[in-house]
Amino acid sequence: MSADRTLAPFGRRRAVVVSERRVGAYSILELADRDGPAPQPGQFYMLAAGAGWGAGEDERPFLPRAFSAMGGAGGTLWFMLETVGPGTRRLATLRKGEAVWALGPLGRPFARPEDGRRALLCGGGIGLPPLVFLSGALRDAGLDAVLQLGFRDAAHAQVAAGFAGAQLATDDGSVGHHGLVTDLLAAELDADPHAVVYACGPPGMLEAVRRLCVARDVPGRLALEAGMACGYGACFGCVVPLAGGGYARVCVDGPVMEAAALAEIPAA
Amino acid sequence: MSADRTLAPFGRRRAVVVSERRVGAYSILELADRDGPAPQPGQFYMLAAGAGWGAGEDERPFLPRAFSAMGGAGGTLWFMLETVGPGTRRLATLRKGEAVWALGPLGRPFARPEDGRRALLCGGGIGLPPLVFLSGALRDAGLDAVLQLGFRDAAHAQVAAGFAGAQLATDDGSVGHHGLVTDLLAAELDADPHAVVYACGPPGMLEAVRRLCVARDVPGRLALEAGMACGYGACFGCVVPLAGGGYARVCVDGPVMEAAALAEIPAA
Amino acid sequence: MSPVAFCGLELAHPVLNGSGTFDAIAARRVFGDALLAAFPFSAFVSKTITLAPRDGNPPPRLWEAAAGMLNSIGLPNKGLQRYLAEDLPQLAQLPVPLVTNVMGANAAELCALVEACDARGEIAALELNVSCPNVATGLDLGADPASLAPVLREVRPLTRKPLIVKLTPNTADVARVAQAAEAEGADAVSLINTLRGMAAHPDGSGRPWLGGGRGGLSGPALRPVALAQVAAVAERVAIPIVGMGGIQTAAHARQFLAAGATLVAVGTESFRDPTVAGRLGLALADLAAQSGTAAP
Amino acid sequence: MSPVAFCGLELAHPVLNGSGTFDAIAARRVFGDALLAAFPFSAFVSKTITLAPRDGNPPPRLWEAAAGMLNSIGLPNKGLQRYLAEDLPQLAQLPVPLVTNVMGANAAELCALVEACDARGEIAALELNVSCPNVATGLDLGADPASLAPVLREVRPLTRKPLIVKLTPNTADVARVAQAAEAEGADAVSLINTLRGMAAHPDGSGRPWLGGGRGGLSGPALRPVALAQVAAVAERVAIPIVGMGGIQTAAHARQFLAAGATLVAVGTESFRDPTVAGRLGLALADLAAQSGTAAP
Ligand SMILES: Cc1cc2nc3c(=O)[nH]c(=O)nc-3n(C[C@H](O)[C@H](O)[C@H](O)COP(=O)(O)OP(=O)(O)OC[C@H]3O[C@@H](n4cnc5c(N)ncnc54)[C@H](O)[C@@H]3O)c2cc1C
Ligand SMILES: Cc1cc2nc3c(=O)[nH]c(=O)nc-3n(C[C@H](O)[C@H](O)[C@H](O)COP(=O)(O)OP(=O)(O)OC[C@H]3O[C@@H](n4cnc5c(N)ncnc54)[C@H](O)[C@@H]3O)c2cc1C
Ligand SMILES: Cc1cc2nc3c(=O)[nH]c(=O)nc-3n(C[C@H](O)[C@H](O)[C@H](O)COP(=O)(O)O)c2cc1C
Ligand SMILES: Cc1cc2nc3c(=O)[nH]c(=O)nc-3n(C[C@H](O)[C@H](O)[C@H](O)COP(=O)(O)O)c2cc1C
Ligand code: FES
Ligand code: FES
Repeated sequence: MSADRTLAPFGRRRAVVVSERRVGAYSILELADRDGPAPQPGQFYMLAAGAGWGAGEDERPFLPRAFSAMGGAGGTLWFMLETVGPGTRRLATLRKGEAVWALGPLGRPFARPEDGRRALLCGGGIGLPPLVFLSGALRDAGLDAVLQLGFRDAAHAQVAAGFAGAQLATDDGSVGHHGLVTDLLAAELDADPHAVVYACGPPGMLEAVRRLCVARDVPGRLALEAGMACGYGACFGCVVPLAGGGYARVCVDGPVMEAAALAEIPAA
Repeated sequence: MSADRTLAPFGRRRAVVVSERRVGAYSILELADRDGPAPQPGQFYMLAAGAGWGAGEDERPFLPRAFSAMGGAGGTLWFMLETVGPGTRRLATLRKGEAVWALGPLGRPFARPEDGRRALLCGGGIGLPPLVFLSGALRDAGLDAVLQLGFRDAAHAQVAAGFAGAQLATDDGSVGHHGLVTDLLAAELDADPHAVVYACGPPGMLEAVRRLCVARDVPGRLALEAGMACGYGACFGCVVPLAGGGYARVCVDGPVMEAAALAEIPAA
Repeated sequence: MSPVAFCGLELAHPVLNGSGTFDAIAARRVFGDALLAAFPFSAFVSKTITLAPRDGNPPPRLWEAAAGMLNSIGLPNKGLQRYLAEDLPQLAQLPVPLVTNVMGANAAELCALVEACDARGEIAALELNVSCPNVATGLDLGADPASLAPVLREVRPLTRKPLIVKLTPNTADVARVAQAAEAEGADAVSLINTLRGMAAHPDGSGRPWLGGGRGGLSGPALRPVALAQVAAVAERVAIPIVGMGGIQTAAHARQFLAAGATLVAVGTESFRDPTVAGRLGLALADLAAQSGTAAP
Repeated sequence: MSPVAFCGLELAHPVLNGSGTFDAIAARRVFGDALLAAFPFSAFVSKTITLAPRDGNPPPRLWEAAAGMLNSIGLPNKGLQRYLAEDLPQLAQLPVPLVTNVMGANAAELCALVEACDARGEIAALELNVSCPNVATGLDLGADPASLAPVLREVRPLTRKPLIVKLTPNTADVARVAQAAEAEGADAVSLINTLRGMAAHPDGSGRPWLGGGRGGLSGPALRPVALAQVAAVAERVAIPIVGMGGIQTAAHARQFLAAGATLVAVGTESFRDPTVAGRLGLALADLAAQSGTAAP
């Protein structure tokens, strides 16, 4: 893994669905992307179904949708989707052999841990994919990582069964710690502050992580989300406010941003 | 069969695809429409796929599409489709068990032959469905009918194999008479002018039939087509010019119109 | 059902039809009296009526667009006299109040139309179409407050029935026009009418597809434009607003009500689903009663 | 490839980007030099530049609409000085001519922008944005010939580079505004910019979704409106037209060319497919050469 982004080929490609399966509340989508380079943890793709894109509620989806790579190697890409609207609904009904338009890999990946710091990976719900990808890459690089995952309930937590050794938290206490995944993070930082935090999840959770990192002066790398039209810096639509004023585009300046660089993360 | 229209239930219904099969250049679509009344020959339905309507070329189809009943009894409806654009393309890819929105039966059906006149049924290409329906209804009523069908070529004519006794013509001479189906009609009228003509087909063919009928003073009933938005008289979009000036709405004043009432039929 | 008050009328729910998008007389031929039993709209708005009869535009009159359609119907109608003589008795059989929509090429024509309609008890309210994009006169009148105001000044005194002015969206600042309508005594405004649009013939010749040349865009494609115009007008006038443009669902209708409309109208979506407005009405009736969006 | 002549520039094909819909500098970070090897546009139009730097509007800035989208970006940019100092050297590396789009709140600002750009050889042509719906000044200026003309009269003499005026579609008669631009010496006009629109928050509260309140509608939803406006302008001016609004395919582009445009621009469709404009350019290059749509 490196801190530089892997460049995207110029142009969207027709990838093919290898498999699509449901795990609890989520779908796992496996795509054959033979001509594309392997992504790095933190990078994402803009995806759209090859057919039937545009006939959902309110005559949508029209634009492609952003999804973090959950893994990628040897011409295969993995994604994890939560169905929340017409775009994810369409993608979650794709069948083996059907086509998907893919543009990517996009965005700046996670930078490596520095100064021998311990990597704390803290994910909430659908924020899991880039962290799972990262934890594998760190392991491959011979580095240690703590993986902490928070979910709404057991149905959502089911997907975590695949990731041995992860610390779990659920809002309803049905699995693991009863409470927020950021409680787990605070506990790890209490135990040993010589760490670097990697986080992805809903805005409220990321804001909590950002505050923790800033308050304790620990480096934090947050993989952000924002509504996107293009994913490659063209539309200026996907901005987050910066600590120093002004905005950054999540798609080209992120999605991974340093906690210290960010102002309060706006609620969705 | 009667000259009065069968009323449509107020509201579109979810019909279910019983079967969909290709015959040469056309598709035959069979729908279960349990709650709908049986249509009469000449009546039509507005159809739209229950899902995936709106994601074809140019982000269409948006409006439902008009299709003549090719038959209807006991809660089952038959249609024959030619794929010419996004609406027919979507309908032709429906699978058994999928839903179709159906509004109908709509429009004024064919009136019975009067004065003991012989019924000459003359259809071009996709104009076939209402005539096939009519020929069966006449037979059931103990009346004789001559069925003449014209097609572009053998691939299109293939569908006529199901209708025993039909006279055929093809543009390329590959099946039946080499030339226009209206040649066959003129020959029948030469042989015995005490007839009533029922016709459906492309505008040029209908215009030729209209002229034949008017010139020979033979009653002619033409099932017209026109671009439609609603099918029930709401939009005033589907008009044809009348002999006496002004326009009639094809969906409520037709689709079956008397040849003598019409001005020149405009090319598509 | 909870009645909604609108310009002195008591309506069962807040959903009308857009003028020219539902022909109750034709629909009764097609659906029979089932139409009356489940009439979808809380008031029926007639197609635009003109002084003289009009054949309308030559076909083709329709073009399907992305998430919408263009029409170039050209206001076909029987003319005032035959409308009053033939259609009114039939429309009086509808279970809801009747709004008659009229258009005149100038003030004199509009005055004649309004006077004649004022005399008829079957008509509950009048809507002035100063916004139709298919006919040059309608466009010019409603695009500019300075040309609309003097016309309304002549027309307004001729009737005590509620007078709704249907605004054109093809203007730089629709709220200014709405303010002029309010100042000249309009009881309500309705918007939006169709956006001026054009479709090229698919044969690639470059000539227009529609027989009338240009047409009017309607349907979901223009819903964001409609919502913005309704919100802009609501910020500047106190009279009630009939909001329309691309409404398909109760959620859409609620957005228009929240933006300041008292009533909404469904046009194009009725072509796809003729009973949709009735379902929206049912869904919205309680909401309207609770939230007090109803105007005096 | 067959060059297309436009205001003295020789372009490889007739397809540009719409201002603000492609950031060549960001795209090079994402795609690397592959971008330069297959640059999709025959000239590159910058995002709108203003005199002072602008942060742009608070998020959310995007809303997906039926067959289109609303944006409320708010013209974020570095301001003139940093654009000239930092961006121009990078944009000069593009394999195509550069059009710089500028907006000023008044004539004085526009004059300063145009004078500064005139001095820079990297800039091949200027586009004046008098049409942005997100900023009050841009709207007022371009909606009315009477306010546009005096501004152009001041600005025009300040540069000999081709001057394109980007018109606002939010006006009653865009052709009148185009005529005013022609009369005041514009070398070309471009249209359409986005239509004013609004989206309600999905939480049902009635507040607007977009951080900036109102937004601008773009994409296929408005293509019929764009085509009608291009055709209306082409009937009334002799200067070349850059037509845009919802173009997705070569067939769409041809419709704009047939309606009277010399060039076309792709905006929103590039978000869905970043290389689409290059494919359209390839498909249209021969057509443009043959049909002589190229203007002198
Ligand atoms: C870098 C990045 C990585 C991501 N990774 C993942 C991932 O790995 N897995 C995953 O499941 N998701 C991921 N997402 C989120 C995903 O892109 C969105 O959930 C997706 O866009 C939803 O599309 P939809 O059509 O299903 O839902 P939408 O209808 O688009 O609704 C999603 C949200 O958008 C808002 N919204 C609703 N309607 C509109 C509208 N008309 N216009 C604009 N916004 C609207 C609402 O807040 C709604 O909750 C990622 C996003 C980013 C930016
Ligand atoms: C009463 C009646 C009965 C009919 N019965 C049958 C039948 O039994 N079987 C059958 O196959 N067909 C029948 N039709 C014709 C059928 O309705 C049309 O072929 C259908 O609407 C095509 O839809 P589409 O989306 O596939 O093609 P479209 O894309 O709609 O193209 C069809 C034609 O419409 C025009 N067109 C193209 N683009 C547009 C546009 N954007 N807007 C408007 N027009 C456009 C062109 O002339 C084109 O050739 C009938 C029509 C009527 C009115
Ligand atoms: C086919 C058609 C015909 C119309 N005719 C009229 C009319 O006669 N008078 C009028 O004021 N508006 C007319 N309109 C405009 C509608 O009443 C309505 O303002 C517009 O279509 C926007 O609403 P919608 O998107 O729900 O259709 C017509 C619209 C359509 C689509
Ligand atoms: C996200 C976005 C940003 C835009 N920014 C600008 C801008 O800065 N200056 C400008 O003149 N037009 C701007 N436009 C308008 C486009 O250049 C174009 O006129 C419009 O989007 C219509 O074309 P389309 O439908 O192909 O997108 C913007 C459009 C979009 C969608
Ligand atoms: S999504 Fe378009 S700039 Fe980021
Ligand atoms: S299709 Fe609407 S009136 Fe005939």
